[in-house]
Amino acid sequence: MIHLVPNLLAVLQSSSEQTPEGSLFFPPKASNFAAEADWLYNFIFWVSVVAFALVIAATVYLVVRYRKSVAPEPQPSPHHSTKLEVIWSVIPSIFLVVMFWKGFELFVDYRKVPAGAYQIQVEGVKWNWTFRYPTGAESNELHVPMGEPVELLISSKDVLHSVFIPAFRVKQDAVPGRYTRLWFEATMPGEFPFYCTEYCGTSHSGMITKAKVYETRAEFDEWLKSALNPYEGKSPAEAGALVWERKGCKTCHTNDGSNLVGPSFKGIWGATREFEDGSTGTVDENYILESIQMPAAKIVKGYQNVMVANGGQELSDEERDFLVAYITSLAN
Amino acid sequence: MTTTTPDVHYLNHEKGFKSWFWTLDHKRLGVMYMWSVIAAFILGGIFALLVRMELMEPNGYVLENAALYGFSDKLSAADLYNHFFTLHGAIMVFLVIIPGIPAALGNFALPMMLGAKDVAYPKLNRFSYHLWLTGAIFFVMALVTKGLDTGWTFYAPYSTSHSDSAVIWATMGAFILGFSSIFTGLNMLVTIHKMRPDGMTWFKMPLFIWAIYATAVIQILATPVIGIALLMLTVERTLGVGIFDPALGGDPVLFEHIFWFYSHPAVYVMILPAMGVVSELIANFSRKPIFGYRSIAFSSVAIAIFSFIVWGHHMFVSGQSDIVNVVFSALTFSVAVPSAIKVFNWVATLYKGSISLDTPMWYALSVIWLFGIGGLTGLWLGTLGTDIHLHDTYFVVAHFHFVMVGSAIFSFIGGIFYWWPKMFGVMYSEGISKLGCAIAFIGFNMTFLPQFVAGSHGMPRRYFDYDPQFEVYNYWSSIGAMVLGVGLSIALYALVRSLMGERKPAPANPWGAVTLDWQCTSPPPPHNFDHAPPVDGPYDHELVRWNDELNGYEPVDPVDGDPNLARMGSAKTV
Amino acid sequence: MTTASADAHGHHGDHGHDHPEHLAHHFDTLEQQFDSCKLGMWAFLLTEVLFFSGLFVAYATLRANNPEIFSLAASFLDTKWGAINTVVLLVSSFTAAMSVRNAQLGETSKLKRNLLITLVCAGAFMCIKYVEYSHKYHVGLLPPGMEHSMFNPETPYIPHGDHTGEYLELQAHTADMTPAERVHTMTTLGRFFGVYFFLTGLHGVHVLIGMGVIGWVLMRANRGEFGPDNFTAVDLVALYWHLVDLVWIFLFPLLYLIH
Amino acid sequence: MTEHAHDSHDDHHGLGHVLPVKLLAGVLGALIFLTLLTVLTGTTYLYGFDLAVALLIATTKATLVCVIFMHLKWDKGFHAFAFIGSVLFVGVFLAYTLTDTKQYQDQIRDYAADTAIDSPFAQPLPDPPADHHHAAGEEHAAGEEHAEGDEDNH
Repeated sequence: MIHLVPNLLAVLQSSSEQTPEGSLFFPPKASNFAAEADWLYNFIFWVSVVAFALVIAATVYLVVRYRKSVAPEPQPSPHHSTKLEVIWSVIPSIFLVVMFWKGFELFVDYRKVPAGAYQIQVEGVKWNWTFRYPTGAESNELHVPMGEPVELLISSKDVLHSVFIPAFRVKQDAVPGRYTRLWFEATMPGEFPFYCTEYCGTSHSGMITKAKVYETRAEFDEWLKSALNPYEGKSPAEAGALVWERKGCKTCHTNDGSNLVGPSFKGIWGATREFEDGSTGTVDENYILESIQMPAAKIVKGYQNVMVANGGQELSDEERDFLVAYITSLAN
Repeated sequence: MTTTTPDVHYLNHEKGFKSWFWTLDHKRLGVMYMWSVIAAFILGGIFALLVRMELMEPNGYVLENAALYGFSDKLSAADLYNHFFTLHGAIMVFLVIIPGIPAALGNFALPMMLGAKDVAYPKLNRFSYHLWLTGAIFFVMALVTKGLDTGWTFYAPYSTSHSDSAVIWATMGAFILGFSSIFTGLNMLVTIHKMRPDGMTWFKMPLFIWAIYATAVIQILATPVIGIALLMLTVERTLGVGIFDPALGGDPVLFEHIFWFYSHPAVYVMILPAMGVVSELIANFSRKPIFGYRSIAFSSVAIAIFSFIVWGHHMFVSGQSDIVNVVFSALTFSVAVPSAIKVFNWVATLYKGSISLDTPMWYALSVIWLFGIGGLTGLWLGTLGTDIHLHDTYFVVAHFHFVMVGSAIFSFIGGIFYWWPKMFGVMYSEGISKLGCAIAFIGFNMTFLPQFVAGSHGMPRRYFDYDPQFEVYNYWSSIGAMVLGVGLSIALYALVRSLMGERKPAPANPWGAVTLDWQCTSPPPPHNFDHAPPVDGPYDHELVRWNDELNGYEPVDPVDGDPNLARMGSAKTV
Repeated sequence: MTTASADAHGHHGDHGHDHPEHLAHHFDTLEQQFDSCKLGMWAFLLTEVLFFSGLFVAYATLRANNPEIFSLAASFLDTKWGAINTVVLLVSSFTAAMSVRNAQLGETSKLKRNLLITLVCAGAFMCIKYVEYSHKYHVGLLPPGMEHSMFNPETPYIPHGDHTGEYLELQAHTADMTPAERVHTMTTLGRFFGVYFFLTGLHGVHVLIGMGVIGWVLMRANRGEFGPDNFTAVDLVALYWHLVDLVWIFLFPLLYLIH
Repeated sequence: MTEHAHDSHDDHHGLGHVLPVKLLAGVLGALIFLTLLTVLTGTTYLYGFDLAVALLIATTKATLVCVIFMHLKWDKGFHAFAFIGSVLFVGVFLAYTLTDTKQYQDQIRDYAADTAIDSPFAQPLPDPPADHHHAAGEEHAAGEEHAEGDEDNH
């Protein structure tokens, strides 16, 4: 509320094009599609504004002009006019054809993946994204080089999700049981929000990540190399923190004591838990491993079992151990 | 023209709960539908306000507190939010907007507009209403058992295999409501076909009847498909037939096809009757025949037919194939033309009219504005290139609220104000009613205009928490929602107040309208007419004139000296 | 209709006094009432057509994309029972049409006999369906989500004892396939049986509902309610029953006779 | 009552048309014949036209039922128009959905091929247990990872 006025000013100020904040209507134009999509948006916008203004102006004028407050009597006037009706059917139709055609052309661009595009596999799972690169590297944020066509091969492990990067003006549903794809060429370095736009349950709005664009291929390659073995040179607890962050644990289990969909990891090590069936148990290594592999086995009182077995992800034995180490490190 | 209420009318000729619950009278059923729909609207509205309050700030705390204070010990605040927006959508769609105009106002006014004693199947009509009640009970059961968190669209496989909520209560509720809607449509269709009075040919029907006819066609042909879609979903969830769930070899996109084959035409079940109401209001409050009668009538039917071949525009990014996307986009634009024609005709009707700005006309004029925005913003969503960015964002949310609420609900309320004197034989306070309309109009625009901008900036729909960059839009939107709530409450107050205390009796024809529904007493006698009065044209306003002494309208040529019954059309033909 | 209702005014004078016995108060003539009922019934039949269409779409998409697996699936259905059931339904449709004639001519005893035959045929149809269903249950040819289904992707059911025929056939058929082909075959077959049970089951529910209303009409016929002026109920029930027959006319070749 | 009494002895006047028994019986005969024919054509190989032939016969049968049994020939034209209209709508529904699903089957098959290994059907189907009273549970679990005892079979 307090930030309202500055926020509003910021939006208005940034109405000039091509700033990282975006314009009045749009986020920044960060991909090859943005300029054309925004142009088409503005075209429809101005056509609509003119049409709308005409209709409203006519309505207001006629209402004011022909208003009768008492004893209204009808006046002779035409019931129809074929000429007029043809005119106001044909002229909008012409604009509609133009809109369809421009939209169709842009759509063809959206779907025509250039040969040799850099392919990244995207997998959605409640409520986390995983990106797999041709080198075998994996990440939870999308990393792409600028100025190169990138193709996303999208799939889902459970329910419908949708890849949406507003700054790139791209969107495609992730459908379980099949692949879908989209492509883009980033044109601006920086970090841009990456949303899930197909409703997918409890933490739908938490299924957010970033699309990080590197200005040069060299920077991107460097990141790729580091991503290949993310646990190298880290202590088990540090590596566990990375697992927690990357494998989607953090969507439901915080590390600060606040409880989301699942209990927080903070301070549970060694604690006694009360379960839904009335029994109790102590949080130890076996308990954690069991909870990862068979979440349904013991449900902490007050929670629902929404977790997929093995966290919905392929956690290696090593990663599970890291996670145990991380939870141990979060003991009080 | 008498302004005294008749001694015996449909409201008082029988008394007691049973006489209402088991009534066969279309007027009583219409009135009961109306109050039931209003009740459901209030429930859905409360959910809407809770959703908007939660969204006022990026990490809202309203529902967190609700969860904290034991409103629910099981669900997290995010779940609670998901339940609320789902129930808001499902209730508003299935319990409010779809039955709103066709079942409530259609039931009340349509047989009278035809000069008929009742609809073709009074028992089926009552059965429809009882089905509506049963469907409503199913929704309430969903609400009180495990809630519903699938979104009103019930997309598979979330609804079939993942959601832990009361999906089956809700799908079965919607299934039953579907049949309620089918039977209403069937009844209206047969009534219009078989029970028109002498002289009322197809092109002499009031446009409201044309609109209800087009709606009935959709209800009969499309609604069974949602029935089967929901039944398939229910069976998939219980027995696992493997049609939709990919884990069993099914195809979730197939569900979207079957779902939208109904649910797109359903949008026209909502908007076509609304357009019919607006056509009536504009013509009668301009005291003029509507401009371009035939093109409005034909455009209703054209919209009904086209509505069946455009459903794929809900699925442009769903994984639907490119070729089908292109075809659906092209066909979608074909619906835009008849919709635009209607708006132009309404505006042209005002020309050289004698416009009286009574409350119903305020609503009709609001609808021109709101439907203008709602219709035009559809263009971005029908255009392939721009829909990709805007799909499933707040842009879509704002767009369909402009159409479904701004146009359909505002028309519904306008229709209620229009027929209210006929329904209950009382006049409401014009001042309070207009105040309500104005506040609701302002509140509505405040709520949904900012959402367009939030959407084009990329705010996804159905989000519990959101990126702080969207705060400004959501803040104003939430304030607007409260203003809208206040406006609608004032409108309801104006109506309820007219029934309380000192009632101001309504004349038989307070608006000087010339459709047959205004040619009997207010409220109408139990069987409307002994015989259908002969009619000529629907908007022959010269048959009724203003009388200063009465301070009201009177028929130029009353039948048998009855000051309530104008000799419609027969003035010329007999 | 216009002239008819004008006549009616002339004949009947005041509303509610000279009305024919079977004419509801809100109609002017029997003809108007009968036409309204017929139109309403046809409108209802349209909703039935569209109601089934969702399942036909599910069937058609599955079949069009996997024709070879459908041939395999059809070989597990018994053409003999399917054909017998088709004939049974056709006969019942014939007797339903005959009942309308009987009612129109006021032949009450023949009407009762024909309605009874229709009812018996419907019962026979359901009995045959029961035989088919129970066989499929025992051999595990069920929708994939069911526990007792050999297509269940979590825990496939393996039939034993006397019920292994179909399973062994499938085992032999899929033995030389690649894993991907075999998975595809098995999941698609599962979905086929999902669609099969759904379509025939929904049709069966319609048969049961039909039996209910035919029984009700039979009771009314027994009371001698029908005659030349009042055969609407028989006519409408017959229309419904023909639609049930129509659906089966398509289901039989589509499910049992596919290559 | 009296004013309608004259209707019943004229087949083409009054509330409905009375069908002669011969016509109804003839239609039944034709329907049964077509059923036998479709069984015959259904069990022989017709060079890829099997479906077309089966649908043609079914449509003929359906037409007979509609036109004669359901009185459409003598009924109001509007009923036939509406019925045919609804079938056309089903046609539109089918045509779009079929076109669409056919286009994306490759994406489904690719994905299925990549993930086939997770399915119990990736392995050849195991032999049925010789004696179900004893070995059912063990044999049952052979082809799958989830080693859950399945004692539910009978």
